[in-house]
Amino acid sequence: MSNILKREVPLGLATVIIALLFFDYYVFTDITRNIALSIADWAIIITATAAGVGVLNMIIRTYQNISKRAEYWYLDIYMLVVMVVMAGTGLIGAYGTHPVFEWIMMNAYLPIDASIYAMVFFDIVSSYYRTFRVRSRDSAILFICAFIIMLKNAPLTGGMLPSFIPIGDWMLNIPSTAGSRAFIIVASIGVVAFTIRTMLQTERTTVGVVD
Amino acid sequence: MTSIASKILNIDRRIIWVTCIALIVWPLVSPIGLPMKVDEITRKYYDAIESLPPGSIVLASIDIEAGLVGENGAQCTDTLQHLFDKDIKFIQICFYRADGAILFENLWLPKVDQRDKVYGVDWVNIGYIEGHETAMTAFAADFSYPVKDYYGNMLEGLQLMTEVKSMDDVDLYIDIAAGDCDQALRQFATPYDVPAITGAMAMGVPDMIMYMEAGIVTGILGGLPGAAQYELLLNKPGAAIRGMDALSVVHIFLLCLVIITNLAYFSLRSKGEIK
Amino acid sequence: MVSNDIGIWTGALFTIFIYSYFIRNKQNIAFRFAQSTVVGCALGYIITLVMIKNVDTLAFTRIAGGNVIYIIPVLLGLLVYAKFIPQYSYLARTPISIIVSVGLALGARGALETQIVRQVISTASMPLFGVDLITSLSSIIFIVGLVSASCYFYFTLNPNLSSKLKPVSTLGRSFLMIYFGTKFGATIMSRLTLFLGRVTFLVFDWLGLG
Amino acid sequence: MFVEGRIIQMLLMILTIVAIYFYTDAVKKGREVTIRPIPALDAIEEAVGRASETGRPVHFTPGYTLGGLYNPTMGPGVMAGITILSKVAEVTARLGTGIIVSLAQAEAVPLVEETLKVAYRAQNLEVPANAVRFISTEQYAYAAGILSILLEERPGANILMGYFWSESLQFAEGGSYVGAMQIGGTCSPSQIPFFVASCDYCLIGEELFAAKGYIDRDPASLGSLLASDILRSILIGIVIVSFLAFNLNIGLIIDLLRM
Repeated sequence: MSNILKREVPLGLATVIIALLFFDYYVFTDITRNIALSIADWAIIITATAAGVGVLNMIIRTYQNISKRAEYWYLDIYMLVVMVVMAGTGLIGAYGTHPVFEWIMMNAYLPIDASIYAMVFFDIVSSYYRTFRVRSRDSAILFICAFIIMLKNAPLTGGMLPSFIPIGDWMLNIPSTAGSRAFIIVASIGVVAFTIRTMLQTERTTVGVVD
Repeated sequence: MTSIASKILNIDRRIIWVTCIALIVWPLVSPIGLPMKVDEITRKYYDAIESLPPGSIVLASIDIEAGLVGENGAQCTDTLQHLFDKDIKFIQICFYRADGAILFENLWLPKVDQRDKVYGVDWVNIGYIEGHETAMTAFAADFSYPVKDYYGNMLEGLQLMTEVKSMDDVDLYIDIAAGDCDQALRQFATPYDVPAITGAMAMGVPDMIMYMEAGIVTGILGGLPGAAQYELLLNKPGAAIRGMDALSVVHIFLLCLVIITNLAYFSLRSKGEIK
Repeated sequence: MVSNDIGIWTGALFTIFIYSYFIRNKQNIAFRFAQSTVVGCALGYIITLVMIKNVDTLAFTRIAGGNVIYIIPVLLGLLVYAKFIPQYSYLARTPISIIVSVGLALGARGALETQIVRQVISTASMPLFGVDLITSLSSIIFIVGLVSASCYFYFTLNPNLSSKLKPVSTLGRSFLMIYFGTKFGATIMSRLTLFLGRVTFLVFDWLGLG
Repeated sequence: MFVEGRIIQMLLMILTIVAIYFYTDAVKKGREVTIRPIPALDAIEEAVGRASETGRPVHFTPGYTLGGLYNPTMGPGVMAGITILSKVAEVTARLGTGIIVSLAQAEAVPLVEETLKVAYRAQNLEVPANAVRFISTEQYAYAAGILSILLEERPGANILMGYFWSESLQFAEGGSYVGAMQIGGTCSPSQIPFFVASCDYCLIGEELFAAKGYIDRDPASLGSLLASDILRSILIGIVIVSFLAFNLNIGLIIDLLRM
């Protein structure tokens, strides 16, 4: 019994679901369309229900840190308090409308979120300074292309050297798009093959059958 | 000479960062007013909204995250204002992040003049729907899928939602979602043959141009410059035009920096000190 | 005028705390404080929005409306928690298998259409005759680039053929490098505007300069 | 009955399924396959080795998915990343290096735990405590969490394989600030340039999905590699032929593709 649940059910479900969703995309019947739509819904509901596993994983780890008095353990306690406050106020009334929730969201969460995102500016400058040295043919191409695009993009240089705008646009439209399209096409071949391997049950890790 | 070159190649990155910050703050505090030019893709974006007759229906996904306020914020307010000004009816929905809906309510809406438009008749804000692409498929086929709007009203009680049933009734799809909108285009624009315009990050423009060539997207706003050009076309100078000087100055600094490091690199390499 | 709104002060201080990450290559209490805040908020957000609100609107509302079948995905979702009981941890495989296969199948079928067939069609419709020289040259360059860059990814060519195709895949690699370079150059501006957004907030909203 | 506009796609899909099945069979029956080297995968051993020499752990993350693993665009990339994790875990178990796997998907926690358990059990070891760390399903909370891990644990190798958004560069540069050796890999077209620029080694696009076949060399994966190469050749052929046909005013092939 346990072997069936360990292997056959997950593997079989993967085959059936993938085959069904493929069939639904190419051949239209009311029955398969309805089943396909509800399976997709199911995946969302399962994921939402399972989200607590992550939360529990985090809480257990945090608890261990606190009991070990690991570095910054007091901030871990603070984190749990923030979590409780957010969860509590989020549940009162329509989502996101409680004043405390909205205040934390607008004045702490979103500014931090935005600042973390904008950290990438520092990283890209550092990566740019480190990498953009003409060491080889590849890095020369990388360097020249980035340079032309930056000349085109900066409003001032784009205005002073207008000839860089058509050159830059051409580079974006022709060789760069050719490269990106090739990348997208072959990466998609990878996705298709990966999915079919799962469907044919030769790729087992994907559905959790690792042993 | 050698020591200068090797110093240039080993500048502490914190010095570069501080220089960049100074170069951003300076033009913001005392504007320089550098010139700029309107791109074709921006003009097409403007035309797509401008050419809609009053009363047309638009599905809008103004759905950016807090981090993108600098880049796409001006696009959101300008587009929204344009829709209200042109008497176009629209439905707003978010698929990417829940804070997209919170920002729409708290940041973009307060900044625009809603004229005499009535909620539920002229526009509807559905808010955030979980499920991403899977939910998009369901929503495109049936607009009543989310059941409730952002404020908790039942959708069936809103007049606009009784007129508009599915993507078939929509005249234009607007997606301002930082450029990662291929899923939305795949679910809304392509299957229903609805023209789409997108607000992308400047970085997303090459990807979007691909969709423009394929005929899926008709107009693009690319990041802050796109918004600044859009503001020029709308004749309403706003937030976007202010930031453009800083962009120019930092770009020029970075261009000079990379030229100098490469000169230093070559001078050292010609002496055989590095390979 | 420096702002006297406590909300703006909170936002500004957190912004500075986050950027303290770049001062030294070591953990510091300011960054860790901001990180704990954001992770804590996100956890609260996951509990309320991701779990309770979604399960409520997607499942319980429907179950209450008579669509009893939606009880199944909720039960399947609960099976994932079996991982906490070692001897039953394998029960988690079934729900994971459903989630993953839905993602893979939707991904593969959509990719085949949008990212393969449609891209091939729009590549094929590039004009060659009856247009100006630059456009028709561009079309040829585009095709050469696409084909050679695809050749770069061949995995299983026999060594004989692959040494013959070497120049082609080198050319393909160059086209990929052009893509990477232009993307990098264009992204710098994008990241700069992100940071500009934060600086604008600090300079105008918080410090009240300008 | 058949959905208009997707008939050719259906034929392509069936062709791919048949090709993978056929070539898997052929490899099982003894067909020889040579695979070109993929340096990024060979480098895993080296990276883990270096980390273990300096007594520092290995950090691995399969990246971020919006929503969850069911996300059609990002899910497959993350799953491919997790298949590579089994190789990484095998090496860390063998060399006794610490491993930290940070995740942005709650439902991937059991999957990753089992993957590690199997790899460590093969060496008769227990999975190190605190190895699997779920951080957040929110993108920037996840990013901040990983930056903290990089600063506090100071990994010797930073392996980033899966699907990433803007956080790709934060992780890659964040790893370089603490002196980790970096191996990147993603199928995300918008992030691959940064991995190529910032990482020591990088898996590009399809290589991510081929990685398992390259590592395990089992018939199924090799057969699938052969089949995708065939599919690639067919697509290249279609591109060239339909481009020529279109420009010679023969609309037939494009019309066929649109069928």
